[in-house]
Amino acid sequence: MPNPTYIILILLLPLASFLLMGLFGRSYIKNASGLISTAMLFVATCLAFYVAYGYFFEYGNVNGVYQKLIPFKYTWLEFSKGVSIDMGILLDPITAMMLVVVTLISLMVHIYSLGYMKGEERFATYYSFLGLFTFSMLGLVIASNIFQIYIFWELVGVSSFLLIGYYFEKPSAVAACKKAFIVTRFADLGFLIGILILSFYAGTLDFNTLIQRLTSPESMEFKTAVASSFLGISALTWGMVLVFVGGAGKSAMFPLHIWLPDAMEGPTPVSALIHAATMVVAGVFLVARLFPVFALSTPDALHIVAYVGATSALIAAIIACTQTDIKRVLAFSTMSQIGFMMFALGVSKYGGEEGLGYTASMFHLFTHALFKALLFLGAGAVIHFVHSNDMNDMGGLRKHLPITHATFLIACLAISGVPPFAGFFSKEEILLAAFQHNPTIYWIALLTSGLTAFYMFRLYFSIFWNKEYHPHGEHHGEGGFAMMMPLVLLAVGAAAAGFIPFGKFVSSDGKALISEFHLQFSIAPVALGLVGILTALLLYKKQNSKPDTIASSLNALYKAAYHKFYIDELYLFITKKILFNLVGRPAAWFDKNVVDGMVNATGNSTQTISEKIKGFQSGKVQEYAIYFLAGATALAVCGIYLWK
Amino acid sequence: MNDFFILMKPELMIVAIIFILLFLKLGKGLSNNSLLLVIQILLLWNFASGFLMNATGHLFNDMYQTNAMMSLQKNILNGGVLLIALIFTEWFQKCEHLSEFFVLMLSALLGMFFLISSGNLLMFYLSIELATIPVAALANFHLDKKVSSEAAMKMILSSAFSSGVLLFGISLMYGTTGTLNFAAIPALLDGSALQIMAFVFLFTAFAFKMSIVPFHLWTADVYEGSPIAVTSFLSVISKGAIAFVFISTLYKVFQPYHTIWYSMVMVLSIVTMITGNLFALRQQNIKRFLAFSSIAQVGFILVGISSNSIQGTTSVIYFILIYIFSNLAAFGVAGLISFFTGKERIDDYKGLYRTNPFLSWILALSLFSLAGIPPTAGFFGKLFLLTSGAATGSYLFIGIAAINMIISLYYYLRVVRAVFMDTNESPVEKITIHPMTRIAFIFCGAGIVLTGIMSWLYDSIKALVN
Amino acid sequence: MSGADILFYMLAAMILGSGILSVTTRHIFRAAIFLLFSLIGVAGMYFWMQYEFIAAVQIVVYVGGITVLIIFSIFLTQQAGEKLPEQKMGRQLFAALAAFCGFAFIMLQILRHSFIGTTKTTAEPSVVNIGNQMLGVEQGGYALPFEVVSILLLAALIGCIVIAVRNKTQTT
Amino acid sequence: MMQPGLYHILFISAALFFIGVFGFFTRRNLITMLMSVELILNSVNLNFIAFNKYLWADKLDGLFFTIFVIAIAAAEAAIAIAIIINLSRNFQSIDVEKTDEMKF
Amino acid sequence: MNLLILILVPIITALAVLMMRNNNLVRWTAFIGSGIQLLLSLGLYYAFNQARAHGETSQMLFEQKTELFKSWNISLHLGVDGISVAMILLTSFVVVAGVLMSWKVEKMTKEFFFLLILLSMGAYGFFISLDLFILFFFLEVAVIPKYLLIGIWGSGKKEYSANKLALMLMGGSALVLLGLLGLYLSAGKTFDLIQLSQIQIPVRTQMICYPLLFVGFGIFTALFPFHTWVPDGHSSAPTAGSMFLAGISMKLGGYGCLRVATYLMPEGAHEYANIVIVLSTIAIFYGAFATMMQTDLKYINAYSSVSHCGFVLLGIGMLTKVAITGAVMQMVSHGLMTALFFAVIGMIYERTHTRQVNEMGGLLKVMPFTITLLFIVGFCSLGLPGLSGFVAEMTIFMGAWEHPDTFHRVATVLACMSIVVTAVYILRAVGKTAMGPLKEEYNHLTDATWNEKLAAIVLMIGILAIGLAPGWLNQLVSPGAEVIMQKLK
Repeated sequence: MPNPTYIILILLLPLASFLLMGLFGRSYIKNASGLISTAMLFVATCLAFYVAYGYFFEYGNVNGVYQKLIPFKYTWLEFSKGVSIDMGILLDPITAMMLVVVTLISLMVHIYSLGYMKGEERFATYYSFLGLFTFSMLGLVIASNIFQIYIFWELVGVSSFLLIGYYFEKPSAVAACKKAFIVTRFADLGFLIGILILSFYAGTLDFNTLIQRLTSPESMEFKTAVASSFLGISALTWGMVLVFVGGAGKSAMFPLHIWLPDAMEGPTPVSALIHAATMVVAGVFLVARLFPVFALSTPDALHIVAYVGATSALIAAIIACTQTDIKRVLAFSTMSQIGFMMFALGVSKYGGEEGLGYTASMFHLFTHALFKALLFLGAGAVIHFVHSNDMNDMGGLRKHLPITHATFLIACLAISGVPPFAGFFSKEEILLAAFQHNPTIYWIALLTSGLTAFYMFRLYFSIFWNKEYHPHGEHHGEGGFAMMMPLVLLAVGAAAAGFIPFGKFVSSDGKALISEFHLQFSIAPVALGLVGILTALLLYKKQNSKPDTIASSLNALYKAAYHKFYIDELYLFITKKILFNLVGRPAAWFDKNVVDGMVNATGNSTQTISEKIKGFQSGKVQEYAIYFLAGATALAVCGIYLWK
Repeated sequence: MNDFFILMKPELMIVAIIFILLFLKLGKGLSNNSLLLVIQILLLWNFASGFLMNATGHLFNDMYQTNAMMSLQKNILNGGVLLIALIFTEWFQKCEHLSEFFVLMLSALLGMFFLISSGNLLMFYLSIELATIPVAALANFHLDKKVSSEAAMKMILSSAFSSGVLLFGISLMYGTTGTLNFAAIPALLDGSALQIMAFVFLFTAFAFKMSIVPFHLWTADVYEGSPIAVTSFLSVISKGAIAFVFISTLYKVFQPYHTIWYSMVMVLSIVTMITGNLFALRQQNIKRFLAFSSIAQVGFILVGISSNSIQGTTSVIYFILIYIFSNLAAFGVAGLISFFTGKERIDDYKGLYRTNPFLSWILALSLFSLAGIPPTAGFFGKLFLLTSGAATGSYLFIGIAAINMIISLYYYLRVVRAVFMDTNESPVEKITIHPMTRIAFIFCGAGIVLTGIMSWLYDSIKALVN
Repeated sequence: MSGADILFYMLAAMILGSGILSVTTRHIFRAAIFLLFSLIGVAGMYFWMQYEFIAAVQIVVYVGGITVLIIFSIFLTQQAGEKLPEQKMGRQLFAALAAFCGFAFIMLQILRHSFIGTTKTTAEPSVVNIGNQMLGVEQGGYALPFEVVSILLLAALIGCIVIAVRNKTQTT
Repeated sequence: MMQPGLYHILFISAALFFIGVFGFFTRRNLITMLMSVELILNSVNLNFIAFNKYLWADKLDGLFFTIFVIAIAAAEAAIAIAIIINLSRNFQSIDVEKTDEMKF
Repeated sequence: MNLLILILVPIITALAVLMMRNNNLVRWTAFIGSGIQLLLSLGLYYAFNQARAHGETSQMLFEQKTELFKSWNISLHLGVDGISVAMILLTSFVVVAGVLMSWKVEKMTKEFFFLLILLSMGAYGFFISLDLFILFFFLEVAVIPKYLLIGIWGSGKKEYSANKLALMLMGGSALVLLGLLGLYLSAGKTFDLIQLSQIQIPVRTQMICYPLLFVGFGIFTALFPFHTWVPDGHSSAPTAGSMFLAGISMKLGGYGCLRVATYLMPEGAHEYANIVIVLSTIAIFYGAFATMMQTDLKYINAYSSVSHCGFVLLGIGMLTKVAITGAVMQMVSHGLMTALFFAVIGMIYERTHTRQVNEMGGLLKVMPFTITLLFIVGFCSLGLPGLSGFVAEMTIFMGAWEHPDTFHRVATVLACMSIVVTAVYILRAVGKTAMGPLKEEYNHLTDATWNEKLAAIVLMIGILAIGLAPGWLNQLVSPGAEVIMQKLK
């Protein structure tokens, strides 16, 4: 069994970093804060590698099956017998992998930020937020309990909020962070209700027990969960779909993706860490975590996952082709790639060869983390240099930023699926899985991968080739060792990671999956990728008017894509017009005028009555006597005839 | 003969004081200040002696009867009069006819004592007059003030009319039963219409004296116009005494008519509370305001009376005890301010707290007690009244009472608001409080706070009630 | 119809007639005089019922005391010969109606009531009896009310003195 | 006409009572109002004596009551007149309609 | 442990405050008094746990009974179970913080602290009394201090608000009174909670008294549609006043609904549960939407209190052990959170002299400590894990979900949805206040002073203690909820 202390330490080190920087960073260790955080995270990364190594090579594999180990568990909040929120560690292949990915990318970002964020006023705060995020993300991946994952899920959301809003004086950043939080929160609502449904039927919140109960057709829990239905759909399916809604929100799946492009208002390294490599794949991770239930009990829900993933992949790719903000292009590309991972899971089956999609998805998650982080960090270097996000302000930077250029190119090749870079291997597996199980999705995926190659190289050429760059103002250089080192390291990863025999370690049922390499199958996607690259080369290598011509010839489509298919506007309409004006305002009005009005009216009418009856007390003693006699007579009459 | 002295001790004490005062008046050697001191000492002596040697018995062929409960009631009134003598020290010191004032007041008190002890309709009538006529004279003690003479006129004429009706009732009661003796009446009540009418006429006399709506109309005018010492006597002592008698008359003498008077009391209670509250809402003059508030309080007393139980009697006595403290404190503060500055409007009280914190606290405490808010004793008093009333089972009635508590809170808070929250360019200036007054206020304040908390008090009152 | 009956009806007419006149005439002095007649009528009624003592008291106290007091006060407060201000017609009608209804109601109750009464006639309203009982403390004695009334009269006296006899300094 | 008896006297007294009430309601002069009150009290006295004579002749309760009522009436009248005289000094009038300084 | 000391310490403190000569002494006396009370409360918690650990199984611990009004069968019956201990802890935290937040009160300082301590006395007494009469006494004791605190030291339309608050609360207590009288008269003439709980109260009585008591107490805890005193009262009150109002006073109602109405009248509770759920769901949702439209920070928090207190009532209405536990947790959590929120608003207002969110912006730059607190309470309010709000709300949801029928499900889902709306308004408020460009005139604002920091830290300790390790609170509360549930079944 693994030593839980190490895993807990992996978690606690970033947390300590957060607390240290948050409490004292501002005043005491302002300048050293970056280094201290980085050092702490370095230790955590080493531990993560150690744990992963231990799991994969020493104790994880028992009789050829990777076990789901729970080395640590603490009852955090007990609702009733069996139903409790536990803080625990669930160690399985994807956890081990995610530990490595998260710590590694986070470490890279920490190092990179030493250069990138240098001189910021709230430098320590930045590092404390990074620490918080890393902590939450790690907590999320090791969660052994569905509520635990929800807790860290929320924490991840809030650290994302804090980091997007890091430049809090920029109104656009404020709007973006609010949007990100609220949209994901909305999705989390689904997740929460999903959890409630699952926990109600499974009678537990513990992942292992929950999966076991909900996948074995004989169990009571399974039977009731399938038997009870709402709107003709079984409760279990509802639960899984709602859980997936949560995942879709975090992973920016269509139509909950609208927060992701705006989230690029945060510092670029943050985008690399959160909005490319780690947090946004949480949704994929969640689906993977519950994959047995999806695959065995609720295939309908899994279909939804597949189609949502495919749609997102395609739409994001189309939009990415039209954007001019380099970070937004990358953001949409992220969305598109996560769509790949999602539908890969969606088309997968449980166990054995059929589970290829699962492995592929995880593999792509892994490689994507490397090359997408690399892309973002590269873009960061570019932005650092140019002081602009807009492609039109760039061009011809290859001479000024050679290392960035090289690493960026590697990343682009990787994402485009050009062999032998990492993306090629993972994407190939995904396409294969799709091809085997769902041809529709396969064709969409194929198209998307071509588009991917196109927009990535559009980006690449626009930045590094196209026109000549004339630096104005002082020359920054590439940003020093701190910024270059992560680029290089990640580039190495992006280039080489594809050779890892991933299926041996990560598979849907824990047994090793040896995926064969089909040369003939790869021809189509690679060729399509190359076509995409070539098109980009033709259009963007040199500054010319061809792109504009094409854009104007595709007028409506281009415009729609450029405006992200007006989904933002739709949301705005729903929130502003419907929620604010049709619900919020009437509610406030109702409160002020009706509910409050009733209270005031009670008071006022009392006053009015009191004013009306004042004549009763006329000050004239004779009238008093009349009232007296009237009262006496009335009492007498009542006494005699009524009350006797 | 010994019996005579022991049983009639309270009355004899009062008579003795009246005569001492008359002799002192003859001597003409005393200044107002020292005379007042003598009076205060005498009243204190009177009050203290009220605790001693109380016996049960009856005299003069049942015309006079007394027991422990009655002695207690009398002593409560004694205490009230003592407090009045203390609170209005400065006013009394300036009073032109001090000894006459006290002679009249004490004879009224004597009337109340006889009223409490009366065992006979004749005694009842006589003592009710004795308790009223001198007070009418007292109401006129601000001889050159229009309002004062108007108040006295309204009081004497209204009460003459009321006693006319009362007498008509008594005469019919006599005609139908042939006796004036309370002890004999219950057996002779036959429920004939004429007799019920006689009873109703009798009832109106109580209603008039207690200011139950619609027999209350004289109250506010008289309270406003009278000198404030008289107002407080009227509103506290007089009302208390009548309430005591009312409850024992209804419970003992007219028990056979229980169903009739229960309905009457219930209806009148509701009307009284509502009217009192609605009128109090819009008053500006503090005395008039307190007058209407005390009308509303009567409504609550009626709730207790309606219960027809020992708990009801006890609660009424307990409430009156608290009511004496609270109302006297309120009237005391109002009187002090009116005496020194002539200000009687609630608006004039704005910013009072800045200049006179002590008076403000006393006023607030008394108003909270009147409103029935803990930790003041008024809370317990009111609650027990309601609880005993609720025991009859008419929740609607109690519900209306509860609603009225809220309305009354509103206007009591109005005064509190003026005192504590509002500001005023020319607030009431700082008033130097006479030590006697201060003692009385502190005593009232302590009474307001402690009467409720010293819970055995209620139980010991209950032990005395039979 | 016997002489006593005739006397009764004459007395009744005198009481009610002068009573009505007393409350309706607009000359205040005449009103006092009519009141006087009405009171004398009541005294006559007492005589008629053979309650001579009480009739005497009625004459002495009312006729000799209260009416005189009232007449004096009229002189003190009223310019002679001035007519009384007239009450609003509405009020008059209303009061008349109310009084009549009240009267009718009470008479209705009285007439429908059968009084029981006692047959024993032991007490003679003679002066001796009255005197004995008035100051007696035993059965049937009225010493206590007597004392109470005396205190009341004392208080009234003092009150009157204070109110009516006010210092010159105060009157301006 | 019948033999005059209890009911006749009660009739007279009730009528006298309401004559007094009528006077009390309508007379604007305070002294005349007081006179009305006297009428009311007399009606009551008549009642007492009648009851005593015709119903409860075994004791003299009614008679004594009447005596005391007369005494009280005297005291009441005295005080009332004193008050009215004082009031007339303050108001220069004894019109009841004018003495409504305090109302509402 | 003698529970009487919990009432005596505030009384002594209040009297001592009145004795003090200068303002500084007054402050320190109040602070020390409330501090002692805090220690006592912690001691009570410790002693309670010790006793439970030693196998004390009786429902109420540290019981004591002194007869007061013998003829009414009223006695000073004190005792605590886990729920009361939790509420007492809450009260003592809020009181200390409130006293600290009032350090700068210059106007009638002595009276201010006197009233504060008196108010806290009412709350302590309320939570420990087991006799309904005494409970009612303490409930009402707390009304007038609130009135005066708002009326004298408040701001805005303070007199109107103070009046409204006092009258509506008195209205509530009038209903409570009627309900209590009904119970008293139909169930053996006793006010004793324990005795009453052992008697089978006639169903007809329950049908009448349950709504009376529930609505009566509900008014205190902002039951829709009797919540309108909340926004006005809270917004007009001085900082400590708002803290006490929202932090303590509103909890009196929730506690009453649970301990008196629901516990004593199970049939009534079952009968009216659906209405309670409907009303509280409306309160949750409607409060949240009404909050969205507010621009005054205090109104925002006040309306959000309506929404959050709706959760308390929802939890009670759900009638499951977990939901009731959650309701109590929500009371504690909301008390701490909202007190801190008001404290922060007070700090901001004291410096910017405005509470309109539109007039602020970028304050994070000049007052990082304060604004960080604002962020934290905001997050707590929207139910961020690690802070108390999350734990409480999730417990309520879990409890509410135990009913499998559609009605309860819909109510629960609607309640869940409010967390999104909450996020919207909280972020809007926080975003407008703390973020965005800083205004010129706010350039020179200073951050929190020591007393404000200390107050915030005290409350933060509470929030974090629940948020990070809710187990202790759960263990404290859920046996109490279990007892209530046993009666309800």
